[in-house]
Amino acid sequence: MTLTILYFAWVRERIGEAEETVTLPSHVVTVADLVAWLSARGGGYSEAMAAPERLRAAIDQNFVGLDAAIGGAREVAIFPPVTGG
Amino acid sequence: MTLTILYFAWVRERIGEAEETVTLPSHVVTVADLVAWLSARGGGYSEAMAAPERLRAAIDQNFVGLDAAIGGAREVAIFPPVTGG
Amino acid sequence: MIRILVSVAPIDLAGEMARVERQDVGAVASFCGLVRADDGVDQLELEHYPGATEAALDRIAHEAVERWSLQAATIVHRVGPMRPGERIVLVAAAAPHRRDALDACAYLIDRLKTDAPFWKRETRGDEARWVEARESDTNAAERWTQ
Amino acid sequence: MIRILVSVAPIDLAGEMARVERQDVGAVASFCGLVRADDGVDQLELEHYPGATEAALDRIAHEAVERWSLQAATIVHRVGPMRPGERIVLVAAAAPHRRDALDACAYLIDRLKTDAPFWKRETRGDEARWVEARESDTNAAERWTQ
Repeated sequence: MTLTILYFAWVRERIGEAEETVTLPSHVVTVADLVAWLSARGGGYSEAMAAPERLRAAIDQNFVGLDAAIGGAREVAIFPPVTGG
Repeated sequence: MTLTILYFAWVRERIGEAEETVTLPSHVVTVADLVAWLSARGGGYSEAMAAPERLRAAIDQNFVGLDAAIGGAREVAIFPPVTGG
Repeated sequence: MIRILVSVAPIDLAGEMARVERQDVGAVASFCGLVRADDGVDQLELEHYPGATEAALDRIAHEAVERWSLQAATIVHRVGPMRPGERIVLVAAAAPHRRDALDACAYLIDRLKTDAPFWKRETRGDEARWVEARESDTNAAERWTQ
Repeated sequence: MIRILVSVAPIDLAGEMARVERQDVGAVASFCGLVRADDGVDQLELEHYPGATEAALDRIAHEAVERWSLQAATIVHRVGPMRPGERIVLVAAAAPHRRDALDACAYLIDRLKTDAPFWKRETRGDEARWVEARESDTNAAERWTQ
Protein backbone atom coordinates (compact mmCIF):
# COMPACT_ATOMS: atom_id res chain seq x y z
CA MET A 1 0.00 0.00 0.00
CA THR A 2 1.37 3.42 -1.00
CA LEU A 3 0.91 6.38 1.34
CA THR A 4 1.90 10.03 1.19
CA ILE A 5 3.18 11.36 4.52
CA LEU A 6 3.29 15.11 5.21
CA TYR A 7 5.32 16.74 7.98
CA PHE A 8 4.80 20.23 9.38
CA ALA A 9 6.59 22.70 11.66
CA TRP A 10 9.34 21.20 13.85
CA VAL A 11 8.45 17.67 12.74
CA ARG A 12 9.27 18.75 9.19
CA GLU A 13 12.42 20.56 10.27
CA ARG A 14 13.80 17.61 12.25
CA ILE A 15 13.08 15.11 9.49
CA GLY A 16 14.43 17.49 6.87
CA GLU A 17 11.64 17.08 4.36
CA ALA A 18 8.01 18.11 4.00
CA GLU A 19 6.63 15.10 2.18
CA GLU A 20 7.44 11.57 1.18
CA THR A 21 5.72 8.56 -0.31
CA VAL A 22 6.14 5.21 1.40
CA THR A 23 4.94 1.64 1.03
CA LEU A 24 3.63 0.55 4.41
CA PRO A 25 4.53 -2.84 5.85
CA SER A 26 1.48 -4.83 6.90
CA HIS A 27 2.16 -4.46 10.65
CA VAL A 28 1.67 -0.67 10.42
CA VAL A 29 -2.08 -0.37 11.13
CA THR A 30 -2.54 2.85 13.16
CA VAL A 31 -0.92 6.27 13.08
CA ALA A 32 0.93 5.29 16.27
CA ASP A 33 2.35 2.25 14.43
CA LEU A 34 3.45 4.59 11.63
CA VAL A 35 5.15 6.92 14.13
CA ALA A 36 7.01 3.97 15.69
CA TRP A 37 8.01 2.64 12.27
CA LEU A 38 9.32 6.06 11.15
CA SER A 39 11.11 6.60 14.46
CA ALA A 40 13.00 3.31 13.95
CA ARG A 41 14.73 4.89 10.94
CA GLY A 42 16.83 6.84 13.45
CA GLY A 43 18.43 10.25 12.91
CA GLY A 44 16.02 13.13 12.35
CA TYR A 45 13.12 10.68 12.33
CA SER A 46 13.71 9.40 15.83
CA GLU A 47 14.35 12.95 16.95
CA ALA A 48 11.04 14.16 15.45
CA MET A 49 9.10 11.19 16.84
CA ALA A 50 10.80 11.04 20.26
CA ALA A 51 7.72 12.17 22.17
CA PRO A 52 4.60 10.79 20.47
CA GLU A 53 2.39 12.54 23.06
CA ARG A 54 3.53 15.85 21.52
CA LEU A 55 2.44 14.75 18.04
CA ARG A 56 -0.89 15.27 16.31
CA ALA A 57 -2.07 13.73 13.06
CA ALA A 58 -4.56 13.95 10.23
CA ILE A 59 -5.73 11.18 7.92
CA ASP A 60 -6.81 12.46 4.50
CA GLN A 61 -6.92 15.97 5.99
CA ASN A 62 -9.13 15.08 8.98
CA PHE A 63 -7.70 15.40 12.49
CA VAL A 64 -7.45 12.02 14.23
CA GLY A 65 -6.00 10.54 17.41
CA LEU A 66 -2.76 8.56 17.07
CA ASP A 67 -4.72 5.36 17.68
CA ALA A 68 -6.70 5.86 14.46
CA ALA A 69 -6.40 3.16 11.79
CA ILE A 70 -4.80 4.31 8.56
CA GLY A 71 -6.99 1.95 6.51
CA GLY A 72 -7.00 2.81 2.82
CA ALA A 73 -5.96 6.46 3.37
CA ARG A 74 -3.95 8.27 0.71
CA GLU A 75 -2.41 10.90 2.96
CA VAL A 76 -1.31 11.05 6.58
CA ALA A 77 0.06 14.26 8.13
CA ILE A 78 2.13 14.35 11.32
CA PHE A 79 2.67 17.65 13.14
CA PRO A 80 2.89 19.40 16.52
CA PRO A 81 -0.16 20.85 18.29
CA VAL A 82 -1.46 23.76 16.22
CA THR A 83 -0.70 27.40 17.14
CA GLY A 84 -2.60 29.58 14.68
CA GLY A 85 -4.67 32.67 15.20
CA MET B 1 -34.01 78.55 43.55
CA THR B 2 -33.37 78.65 39.79
CA LEU B 3 -33.07 75.38 37.88
CA THR B 4 -32.47 74.52 34.23
CA ILE B 5 -34.62 71.63 33.03
CA LEU B 6 -33.69 69.70 29.86
CA TYR B 7 -36.07 67.44 27.94
CA PHE B 8 -35.08 64.76 25.44
CA ALA B 9 -36.73 62.53 22.82
CA TRP B 10 -40.54 62.21 23.13
CA VAL B 11 -40.54 64.15 26.40
CA ARG B 12 -39.06 67.08 24.49
CA GLU B 13 -41.47 66.60 21.57
CA ARG B 14 -44.59 66.50 23.75
CA ILE B 15 -43.55 69.53 25.80
CA GLY B 16 -42.51 71.37 22.67
CA GLU B 17 -39.22 72.69 23.96
CA ALA B 18 -35.80 71.32 24.80
CA GLU B 19 -34.87 73.49 27.74
CA GLU B 20 -36.31 75.95 30.22
CA THR B 21 -35.30 77.71 33.39
CA VAL B 22 -37.66 77.64 36.35
CA THR B 23 -37.82 78.85 39.93
CA LEU B 24 -38.82 75.90 42.08
CA PRO B 25 -41.45 76.24 44.78
CA SER B 26 -40.25 74.97 48.14
CA HIS B 27 -42.48 71.87 48.11
CA VAL B 28 -40.63 70.47 45.06
CA VAL B 29 -37.91 68.40 46.74
CA THR B 30 -37.37 65.32 44.56
CA VAL B 31 -37.39 64.68 40.81
CA ALA B 32 -40.76 62.98 41.27
CA ASP B 33 -42.07 66.20 42.87
CA LEU B 34 -40.74 68.13 39.87
CA VAL B 35 -42.49 65.75 37.46
CA ALA B 36 -45.79 66.16 39.33
CA TRP B 37 -45.39 69.94 39.43
CA LEU B 38 -44.66 70.11 35.67
CA SER B 39 -47.51 67.71 34.88
CA ALA B 40 -49.93 70.03 36.68
CA ARG B 41 -49.27 72.63 34.00
CA GLY B 42 -51.45 70.52 31.71
CA GLY B 43 -51.26 70.32 27.89
CA GLY B 44 -48.01 68.87 26.52
CA TYR B 45 -46.57 68.74 30.03
CA SER B 46 -49.20 66.44 31.41
CA GLU B 47 -48.97 64.37 28.23
CA ALA B 48 -45.19 64.04 28.59
CA MET B 49 -45.38 63.25 32.31
CA ALA B 50 -48.47 60.99 32.17
CA ALA B 51 -46.54 57.81 33.02
CA PRO B 52 -43.74 58.67 35.47
CA GLU B 53 -42.59 55.01 35.47
CA ARG B 54 -41.57 55.52 31.82
CA LEU B 55 -39.40 58.52 32.70
CA ARG B 56 -35.72 58.63 33.59
CA ALA B 57 -33.75 61.55 34.97
CA ALA B 58 -30.31 62.99 35.52
CA ILE B 59 -29.26 65.58 38.09
CA ASP B 60 -26.27 67.66 36.97
CA GLN B 61 -25.65 65.03 34.26
CA ASN B 62 -25.67 62.01 36.60
CA PHE B 63 -28.40 59.39 36.22
CA VAL B 64 -30.66 59.22 39.26
CA GLY B 65 -33.91 57.57 40.35
CA LEU B 66 -37.03 59.74 40.41
CA ASP B 67 -36.91 59.70 44.22
CA ALA B 68 -33.59 61.58 44.20
CA ALA B 69 -33.52 64.97 45.93
CA ILE B 70 -32.78 67.90 43.63
CA GLY B 71 -30.92 69.77 46.39
CA GLY B 72 -28.82 72.60 45.04
CA ALA B 73 -28.59 71.17 41.51
CA ARG B 74 -28.19 73.48 38.54
CA GLU B 75 -29.57 71.13 35.89
CA VAL B 76 -32.17 68.36 35.83
CA ALA B 77 -32.84 66.33 32.66
CA ILE B 78 -36.02 64.32 32.09
CA PHE B 79 -36.15 61.74 29.30
CA PRO B 80 -37.34 58.27 28.26
CA PRO B 81 -35.25 55.11 28.81
CA VAL B 82 -32.15 55.33 26.60
CA THR B 83 -31.90 53.49 23.27
CA GLY B 84 -28.40 54.09 21.91
CA GLY B 85 -25.93 51.72 20.36
CA MET C 1 -5.55 55.02 25.23
CA ILE C 2 -9.20 55.86 25.82
CA ARG C 3 -10.93 57.50 22.89
CA ILE C 4 -14.48 58.83 23.04
CA LEU C 5 -16.12 60.52 20.07
CA VAL C 6 -19.73 61.62 19.57
CA SER C 7 -20.19 63.17 16.17
CA VAL C 8 -22.60 63.72 13.29
CA ALA C 9 -19.89 62.57 10.86
CA PRO C 10 -19.94 59.04 9.43
CA ILE C 11 -17.81 56.63 11.48
CA ASP C 12 -14.37 56.06 9.96
CA LEU C 13 -13.93 52.37 10.79
CA ALA C 14 -10.52 51.95 9.14
CA GLY C 15 -9.16 55.11 10.75
CA GLU C 16 -10.42 54.15 14.20
CA MET C 17 -9.02 50.62 13.93
CA ALA C 18 -5.66 51.99 12.78
CA ARG C 19 -5.53 54.19 15.91
CA VAL C 20 -6.19 51.19 18.12
CA GLU C 21 -3.67 48.98 16.33
CA ARG C 22 -0.97 51.63 16.52
CA GLN C 23 0.05 50.39 19.94
CA ASP C 24 1.87 47.18 20.90
CA VAL C 25 -1.32 45.16 20.85
CA GLY C 26 -1.83 41.47 20.23
CA ALA C 27 -5.61 41.40 20.02
CA VAL C 28 -8.29 43.84 18.92
CA ALA C 29 -11.99 43.06 19.33
CA SER C 30 -14.52 45.43 17.87
CA PHE C 31 -18.24 45.78 17.46
CA CYS C 32 -20.18 47.88 14.99
CA GLY C 33 -23.91 48.59 15.15
CA LEU C 34 -25.54 49.54 11.86
CA VAL C 35 -28.89 50.89 10.74
CA ARG C 36 -30.67 47.76 9.55
CA ALA C 37 -31.94 48.01 6.03
CA ASP C 38 -34.32 45.09 6.29
CA ASP C 39 -37.16 46.42 8.41
CA GLY C 40 -38.50 49.27 6.30
CA VAL C 41 -36.67 52.09 8.05
CA ASP C 42 -35.86 55.00 5.73
CA GLN C 43 -34.03 57.09 8.27
CA LEU C 44 -32.76 56.73 11.81
CA GLU C 45 -32.12 59.79 13.90
CA LEU C 46 -30.02 59.74 17.06
CA GLU C 47 -30.54 62.35 19.75
CA HIS C 48 -28.15 62.70 22.67
CA TYR C 49 -27.50 64.73 25.82
CA PRO C 50 -24.41 66.79 24.99
CA GLY C 51 -21.81 66.64 27.73
CA ALA C 52 -23.57 63.96 29.73
CA THR C 53 -23.23 61.50 26.84
CA GLU C 54 -19.49 61.96 26.50
CA ALA C 55 -19.10 61.69 30.29
CA ALA C 56 -21.11 58.45 30.36
CA LEU C 57 -19.05 56.92 27.53
CA ASP C 58 -15.84 57.96 29.23
CA ARG C 59 -17.01 56.33 32.45
CA ILE C 60 -17.88 53.09 30.63
CA ALA C 61 -14.47 53.01 28.92
CA HIS C 62 -12.67 53.63 32.21
CA GLU C 63 -14.63 50.82 33.86
CA ALA C 64 -13.50 48.48 31.08
CA VAL C 65 -9.87 49.55 31.49
CA GLU C 66 -10.07 48.91 35.24
CA ARG C 67 -11.67 45.51 34.78
CA TRP C 68 -9.52 44.07 31.99
CA SER C 69 -5.91 44.38 30.96
CA LEU C 70 -6.37 46.73 28.00
CA GLN C 71 -4.10 48.86 25.88
CA ALA C 72 -6.91 50.82 24.24
CA ALA C 73 -10.66 51.32 24.51
CA THR C 74 -12.54 53.26 21.85
CA ILE C 75 -16.19 54.31 21.73
CA VAL C 76 -17.38 56.26 18.70
CA HIS C 77 -21.10 57.03 18.42
CA ARG C 78 -22.78 58.87 15.62
CA VAL C 79 -25.66 61.29 16.25
CA GLY C 80 -28.12 63.04 13.94
CA PRO C 81 -29.84 61.52 10.93
CA MET C 82 -28.49 58.42 9.23
CA ARG C 83 -29.49 55.99 6.48
CA PRO C 84 -29.89 52.19 6.39
CA GLY C 85 -26.50 50.49 6.17
CA GLU C 86 -24.68 53.32 7.94
CA ARG C 87 -22.75 52.76 11.16
CA ILE C 88 -24.37 53.99 14.39
CA VAL C 89 -21.68 52.94 16.83
CA LEU C 90 -18.20 51.42 16.95
CA VAL C 91 -16.58 50.08 20.09
CA ALA C 92 -13.14 48.50 20.15
CA ALA C 93 -10.85 47.05 22.80
CA ALA C 94 -7.18 46.25 22.36
CA ALA C 95 -5.20 44.00 24.68
CA PRO C 96 -2.16 41.75 24.79
CA HIS C 97 -4.48 38.71 24.94
CA ARG C 98 -7.71 37.93 23.16
CA ARG C 99 -9.99 37.06 26.08
CA ASP C 100 -9.52 40.53 27.58
CA ALA C 101 -10.20 42.19 24.23
CA LEU C 102 -13.30 40.08 23.50
CA ASP C 103 -14.85 40.46 26.95
CA ALA C 104 -14.12 44.18 27.16
CA CYS C 105 -15.63 44.75 23.71
CA ALA C 106 -18.87 43.01 24.75
CA TYR C 107 -18.88 45.02 27.98
CA LEU C 108 -18.48 48.34 26.18
CA ILE C 109 -21.46 47.78 23.90
CA ASP C 110 -23.67 46.16 26.56
CA ARG C 111 -23.07 49.07 28.97
CA LEU C 112 -23.48 51.70 26.28
CA LYS C 113 -26.94 50.35 25.47
CA THR C 114 -28.26 51.07 28.97
CA ASP C 115 -25.96 53.70 30.49
CA ALA C 116 -25.44 56.36 27.82
CA PRO C 117 -28.08 59.01 27.02
CA PHE C 118 -28.95 58.40 23.37
CA TRP C 119 -32.41 58.10 21.87
CA LYS C 120 -33.31 56.61 18.49
CA ARG C 121 -36.13 57.79 16.28
CA GLU C 122 -37.03 55.72 13.23
CA THR C 123 -38.79 57.06 10.16
CA ARG C 124 -40.75 54.73 7.87
CA GLY C 125 -42.37 56.65 5.05
CA ASP C 126 -44.40 59.45 6.70
CA GLU C 127 -44.37 57.88 10.11
CA ALA C 128 -41.76 58.55 12.79
CA ARG C 129 -41.55 56.74 16.10
CA TRP C 130 -39.21 56.70 19.08
CA VAL C 131 -37.60 53.30 19.57
CA GLU C 132 -38.62 51.60 22.82
CA ALA C 133 -35.96 50.46 25.27
CA ARG C 134 -35.63 46.68 25.39
CA GLU C 135 -35.55 44.57 28.53
CA SER C 136 -32.97 42.31 26.89
CA ASP C 137 -30.54 45.24 26.88
CA THR C 138 -30.98 45.73 30.61
CA ASN C 139 -30.39 42.02 31.16
CA ALA C 140 -27.27 42.08 28.98
CA ALA C 141 -25.84 45.00 30.95
CA GLU C 142 -26.70 43.42 34.29
CA ARG C 143 -24.83 40.19 33.59
CA TRP C 144 -21.60 42.19 34.04
CA THR C 145 -22.51 43.11 37.61
CA GLN C 146 -23.08 39.55 38.81
CA MET D 1 -22.09 34.63 3.33
CA ILE D 2 -19.17 32.47 4.45
CA ARG D 3 -15.79 33.75 3.40
CA ILE D 4 -12.55 31.85 4.01
CA LEU D 5 -9.20 33.18 2.87
CA VAL D 6 -5.69 31.92 3.61
CA SER D 7 -3.10 34.10 1.94
CA VAL D 8 0.43 35.49 2.17
CA ALA D 9 -0.97 38.96 1.44
CA PRO D 10 -1.50 41.49 4.25
CA ILE D 11 -5.05 41.40 5.61
CA ASP D 12 -7.27 44.13 4.17
CA LEU D 13 -9.32 44.94 7.26
CA ALA D 14 -11.38 47.74 5.68
CA GLY D 15 -12.14 45.66 2.59
CA GLU D 16 -13.16 42.62 4.61
CA MET D 17 -15.40 44.66 6.90
CA ALA D 18 -17.03 46.34 3.89
CA ARG D 19 -17.86 42.88 2.47
CA VAL D 20 -19.50 41.87 5.74
CA GLU D 21 -21.41 45.13 6.09
CA ARG D 22 -22.71 44.98 2.54
CA GLN D 23 -25.64 42.87 3.67
CA ASP D 24 -28.69 43.88 5.70
CA VAL D 25 -26.86 43.51 8.97
CA GLY D 26 -27.46 45.25 12.27
CA ALA D 27 -24.38 44.08 14.14
CA VAL D 28 -20.83 43.16 13.18
CA ALA D 29 -18.37 41.77 15.71
CA SER D 30 -14.79 41.24 14.68
CA PHE D 31 -11.50 40.13 16.11
CA CYS D 32 -8.01 40.78 14.85
CA GLY D 33 -4.86 39.04 16.08
CA LEU D 34 -1.62 40.92 15.52
CA VAL D 35 2.08 40.18 15.82
CA ARG D 36 2.95 41.75 19.16
CA ALA D 37 5.78 44.22 18.96
CA ASP D 38 6.51 44.23 22.68
CA ASP D 39 8.19 40.90 23.27
CA GLY D 40 11.30 41.18 21.14
CA VAL D 41 10.01 39.26 18.12
CA ASP D 42 11.55 40.46 14.84
CA GLN D 43 9.58 38.16 12.58
CA LEU D 44 6.71 35.71 12.88
CA GLU D 45 6.28 33.00 10.29
CA LEU D 46 3.05 31.09 9.83
CA GLU D 47 3.09 27.62 8.30
CA HIS D 48 -0.12 25.86 7.31
CA TYR D 49 -1.42 22.63 5.80
CA PRO D 50 -2.76 23.68 2.39
CA GLY D 51 -6.21 22.32 1.69
CA ALA D 52 -6.74 20.97 5.18
CA THR D 53 -6.48 24.47 6.65
CA GLU D 54 -9.14 25.95 4.37
CA ALA D 55 -11.39 22.93 5.04
CA ALA D 56 -10.98 23.35 8.80
CA LEU D 57 -11.79 27.08 8.65
CA ASP D 58 -14.81 26.40 6.47
CA ARG D 59 -16.03 23.81 8.98
CA ILE D 60 -15.61 26.27 11.88
CA ALA D 61 -17.51 28.99 9.99
CA HIS D 62 -20.32 26.57 9.13
CA GLU D 63 -20.58 25.49 12.77
CA ALA D 64 -20.98 29.15 13.76
CA VAL D 65 -23.67 29.69 11.15
CA GLU D 66 -25.57 26.64 12.42
CA ARG D 67 -25.28 27.72 16.03
CA TRP D 68 -26.16 31.42 15.76
CA SER D 69 -28.42 33.48 13.56
CA LEU D 70 -25.77 34.99 11.27
CA GLN D 71 -25.77 36.85 7.99
CA ALA D 72 -22.03 36.51 7.41
CA ALA D 73 -19.00 34.74 8.84
CA THR D 74 -15.51 35.63 7.66
CA ILE D 75 -12.17 34.05 8.52
CA VAL D 76 -9.04 35.49 6.91
CA HIS D 77 -5.68 34.13 8.02
CA ARG D 78 -2.31 35.23 6.81
CA VAL D 79 0.54 32.76 6.25
CA GLY D 80 4.25 33.20 5.56
CA PRO D 81 6.54 35.75 7.19
CA MET D 82 5.18 38.84 8.93
CA ARG D 83 6.46 41.72 11.03
CA PRO D 84 5.47 43.10 14.46
CA GLY D 85 2.27 45.12 14.22
CA GLU D 86 0.96 43.19 11.20
CA ARG D 87 -2.34 41.34 11.29
CA ILE D 88 -2.20 37.54 11.56
CA VAL D 89 -5.90 36.79 11.54
CA LEU D 90 -9.26 38.49 11.17
CA VAL D 91 -12.58 36.88 12.05
CA ALA D 92 -15.92 38.64 11.74
CA ALA D 93 -19.54 37.71 12.32
CA ALA D 94 -22.55 39.71 11.14
CA ALA D 95 -26.06 39.26 12.50
CA PRO D 96 -29.33 41.09 12.96
CA HIS D 97 -28.63 41.27 16.73
CA ARG D 98 -25.47 41.93 18.67
CA ARG D 99 -25.41 38.94 21.01
CA ASP D 100 -25.27 36.52 18.06
CA ALA D 101 -22.50 38.53 16.40
CA LEU D 102 -20.43 38.83 19.60
CA ASP D 103 -20.74 35.18 20.60
CA ALA D 104 -20.09 33.87 17.08
CA CYS D 105 -17.00 36.08 16.76
CA ALA D 106 -15.55 34.68 20.00
CA TYR D 107 -16.41 31.16 18.83
CA LEU D 108 -14.65 31.63 15.48
CA ILE D 109 -11.36 32.72 17.04
CA ASP D 110 -11.47 30.24 19.95
CA ARG D 111 -12.09 27.33 17.58
CA LEU D 112 -9.53 28.50 15.07
CA LYS D 113 -6.85 28.44 17.77
CA THR D 114 -7.24 24.72 18.38
CA ASP D 115 -8.88 23.27 15.25
CA ALA D 116 -7.04 24.75 12.27
CA PRO D 117 -3.60 23.51 11.16
CA PHE D 118 -1.35 26.56 11.49
CA TRP D 119 2.03 26.71 13.20
CA LYS D 120 3.86 29.84 14.35
CA ARG D 121 7.61 30.29 14.36
CA GLU D 122 9.08 33.35 16.06
CA THR D 123 12.46 34.83 15.25
CA ARG D 124 14.29 36.96 17.82
CA GLY D 125 17.64 38.09 16.50
CA ASP D 126 19.44 34.91 15.36
CA GLU D 127 17.19 32.58 17.26
CA ALA D 128 14.05 30.96 15.84
CA ARG D 129 11.63 28.87 17.87
CA TRP D 130 8.29 27.18 17.26
CA VAL D 131 5.56 28.59 19.46
CA GLU D 132 4.18 26.06 21.95
CA ALA D 133 0.45 25.34 22.04
CA ARG D 134 -1.22 26.76 25.14
CA GLU D 135 -3.55 24.88 27.44
CA SER D 136 -5.62 28.07 27.84
CA ASP D 137 -6.49 27.84 24.14
CA THR D 138 -7.78 24.30 24.56
CA ASN D 139 -9.86 25.42 27.55
CA ALA D 140 -11.25 28.39 25.60
CA ALA D 141 -12.31 26.13 22.73
CA GLU D 142 -13.82 23.55 25.06
CA ARG D 143 -16.11 26.00 26.81
CA TRP D 144 -18.18 26.03 23.60
CA THR D 145 -18.90 22.31 23.86
CA GLN D 146 -20.28 22.43 27.41
